[in-house]
Amino acid sequence: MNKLISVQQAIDKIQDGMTIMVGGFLGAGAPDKLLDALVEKGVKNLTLICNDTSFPDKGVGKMVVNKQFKKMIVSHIGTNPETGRQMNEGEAEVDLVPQGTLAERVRCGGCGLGGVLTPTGIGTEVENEKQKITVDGKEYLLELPLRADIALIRGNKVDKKGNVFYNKSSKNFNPIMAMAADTVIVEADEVVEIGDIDPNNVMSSAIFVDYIVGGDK
Amino acid sequence: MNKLISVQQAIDKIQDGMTIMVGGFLGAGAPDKLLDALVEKGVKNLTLICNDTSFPDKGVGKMVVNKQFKKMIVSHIGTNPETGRQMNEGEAEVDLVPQGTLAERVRCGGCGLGGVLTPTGIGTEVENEKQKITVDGKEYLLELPLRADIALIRGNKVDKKGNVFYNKSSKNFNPIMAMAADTVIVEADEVVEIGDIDPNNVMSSAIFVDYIVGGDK
Amino acid sequence: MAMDKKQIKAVIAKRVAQELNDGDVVNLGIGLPTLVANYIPNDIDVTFQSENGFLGLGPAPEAGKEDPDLVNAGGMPVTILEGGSFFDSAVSFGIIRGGHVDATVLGALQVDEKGNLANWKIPGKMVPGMGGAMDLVVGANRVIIAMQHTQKGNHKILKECTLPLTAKSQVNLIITEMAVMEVTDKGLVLKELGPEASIEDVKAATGAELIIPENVGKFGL
Amino acid sequence: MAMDKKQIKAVIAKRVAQELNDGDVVNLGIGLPTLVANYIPNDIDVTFQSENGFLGLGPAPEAGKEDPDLVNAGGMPVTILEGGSFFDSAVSFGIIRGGHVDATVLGALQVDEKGNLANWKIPGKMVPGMGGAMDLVVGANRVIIAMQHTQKGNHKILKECTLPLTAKSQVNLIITEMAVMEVTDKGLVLKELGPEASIEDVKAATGAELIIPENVGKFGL
Repeated sequence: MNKLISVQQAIDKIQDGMTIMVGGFLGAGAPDKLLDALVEKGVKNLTLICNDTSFPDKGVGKMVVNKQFKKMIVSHIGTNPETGRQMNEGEAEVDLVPQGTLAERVRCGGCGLGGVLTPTGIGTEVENEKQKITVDGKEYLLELPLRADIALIRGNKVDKKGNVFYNKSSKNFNPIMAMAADTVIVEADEVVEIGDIDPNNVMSSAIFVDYIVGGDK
Repeated sequence: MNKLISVQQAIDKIQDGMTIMVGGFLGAGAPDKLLDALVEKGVKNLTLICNDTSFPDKGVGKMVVNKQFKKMIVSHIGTNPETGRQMNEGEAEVDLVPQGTLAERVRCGGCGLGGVLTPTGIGTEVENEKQKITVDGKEYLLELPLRADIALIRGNKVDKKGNVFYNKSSKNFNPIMAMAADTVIVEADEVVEIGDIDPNNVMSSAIFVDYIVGGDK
Repeated sequence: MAMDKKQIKAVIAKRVAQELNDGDVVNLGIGLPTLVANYIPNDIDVTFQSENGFLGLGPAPEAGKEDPDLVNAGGMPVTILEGGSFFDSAVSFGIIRGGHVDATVLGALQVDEKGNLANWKIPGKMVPGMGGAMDLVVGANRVIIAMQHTQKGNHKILKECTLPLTAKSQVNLIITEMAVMEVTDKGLVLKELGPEASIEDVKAATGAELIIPENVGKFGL
Repeated sequence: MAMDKKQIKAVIAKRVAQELNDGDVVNLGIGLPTLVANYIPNDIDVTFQSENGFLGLGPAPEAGKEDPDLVNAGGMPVTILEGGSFFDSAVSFGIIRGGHVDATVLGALQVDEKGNLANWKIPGKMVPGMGGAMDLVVGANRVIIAMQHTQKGNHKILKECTLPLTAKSQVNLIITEMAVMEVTDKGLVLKELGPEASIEDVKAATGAELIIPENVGKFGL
């Protein structure tokens, strides 16, 4: 099963109206080539699940500027003023989620869990419309799973089977998103042979990865 | 801060009536030296949280034979007939938990979550006395966190700061238990210098580990 | 000429193997299901998951090459194939519960026409515990029960399980030495007969109604 | 002689640093809190967590040695110290929520005498989002607010926050250029005065009642 495809083949899979998860934290660890190609393609009405909306000139940030998202589920938009503008003017919906809660919701989506109870957000407007559950006298919010049609992630070394090694702090949301989408496309800094990554050092198993793009290095 | 202690110093920390988590899966990845010393010490009325009760002649299995547990929270006891005997004759309490649920409950304990919703156990006696929550039309069980006074785990390479690398399938419950106890003692196959484990390959961060035992290799 | 125990196991394992597809991720239970790995056709790539924490489960190592850090979910020494990977128990069951396992093959004490499964407890007698079975049965996309059709002449395939359940309505397919049966909304459908079984044999050995289509296939030794 | 902006930030960061203990795991927010790292005494070992996924946050790299895969939670190039480790966002917030972080130092738009904090949203005006702040404030064992005492002359320390909360009753200590204040069940206790502040100054600059003990210490530049 050959998982290697071109950038073009990869973005052909992304259609108007889909929900996409994108790895990266303020752009670090984000699949920039795929995102640039999505800007080029101009696909619209997407729902984004990502840590943040990056910077106006970078990755998902460019897609925001290009008005490709109808909804963004993120923890932070402060580095991209265009997101705030679209939100305030009602052009796009922004669902702000505490970062740890966002991570758990994505993890639930990938791990077959129906939700988690977190103390984060209790007593704030984050609790609006959510079920509160008391355990051992302490209040928690029930936070629900997130899944996507497609996850776009970035790996440092990816073997031809799809096993991924993430370098340093580029890991962030990538490993949990790799489990939480119907189709997972990894942009590789480097594509290596099967066996080149020690099984102890594989950070996302090949079974999660449907397609591999890249390997210019 | 010197975390290196002797086996004796380590087991001195374990007192009658405590709750202990023990890493390992049918003994693989278990801290055998510490467990043998606990058999020797004869500490009693412990509550065990572990994947299984191992074999009668191995690790926690020996402790079962030695009647050191008043309660065992485990997923499997089939390889240690003594556990079943103690359960059937009312000598010890055995709380059987599905393995994936056990992992999530330990993870909740270590990650500050109040619980998770799992589909596992719905329609079985595992659901007895548990809260059922329906999400998107599907029923889940609310499973609650587990924590311990002390976690005894085993690492392959442990640096003097406490960073742990687990080898192959010896990982199992060790990394999640390392986060879920008030005191964490790791038995190291090998103690290495700080910096000898690449930060990308650290599987449990040093901040979780209070004490390190071992390093005979 | 009746099959001996070894032949029975082989015939079941071989038939189960035919259910697996290229690219599948599969978790095999301890015991009989383990044998399925021996019958995977060479032209398909199946990845076996070991719920104690890895993908790419390979055969037992040569004598003397056992690694205590590399065992299967039964605690026995095994190997890992090229392209495999290790992970902790939380990730392992995230894989299982999250629908990343295409099929699981498990044994049963009892299984019924509603797809209920009982394989973890005989109250007051034998309580090994559920281990990972409850998660596997709920999480795997396809649940295949591989077992001998009867236990010392007693029915194991029933109208309704009497033993404590492992999971409710999760079984998709039952494969024994006598038959392949599919669990459907309408009940158990007899799909194929084993090498030495007639429809009447299967009916007699089954404690549930069987839906018998016009054409029932046959599988061999 | 009033302190300039740089001096104000330095005096706050320096005083916050004194709150940290040997062995502490600390998460510093973006902006002023980041400066705290510059004032840790040499004889104590403090590990800084970066919520984007590592422990052992070190100083910025030399020019030309930046690594795009190694940035802090503000997206700026940083280094990792020997003995550090990387992990994903789920583990990172497991660390934070799970009580493995001894202290977090954050800025505030408003903080009140009940320990409520508001630092993520000015409705209709500026909504950067909470990022990791809500988890940090709930999860860290000790929450220290480090900020200028007032904002363009307006009170930031209030009887009750008027902006949307980041968390309820989680703040333990407030450190400004004018004062160190502890949040207690009875209200805000003035513990120390800044280098150029009198009790009257602090009272005037604070929108909440202050409990003033007989002995109020002093901290320096």
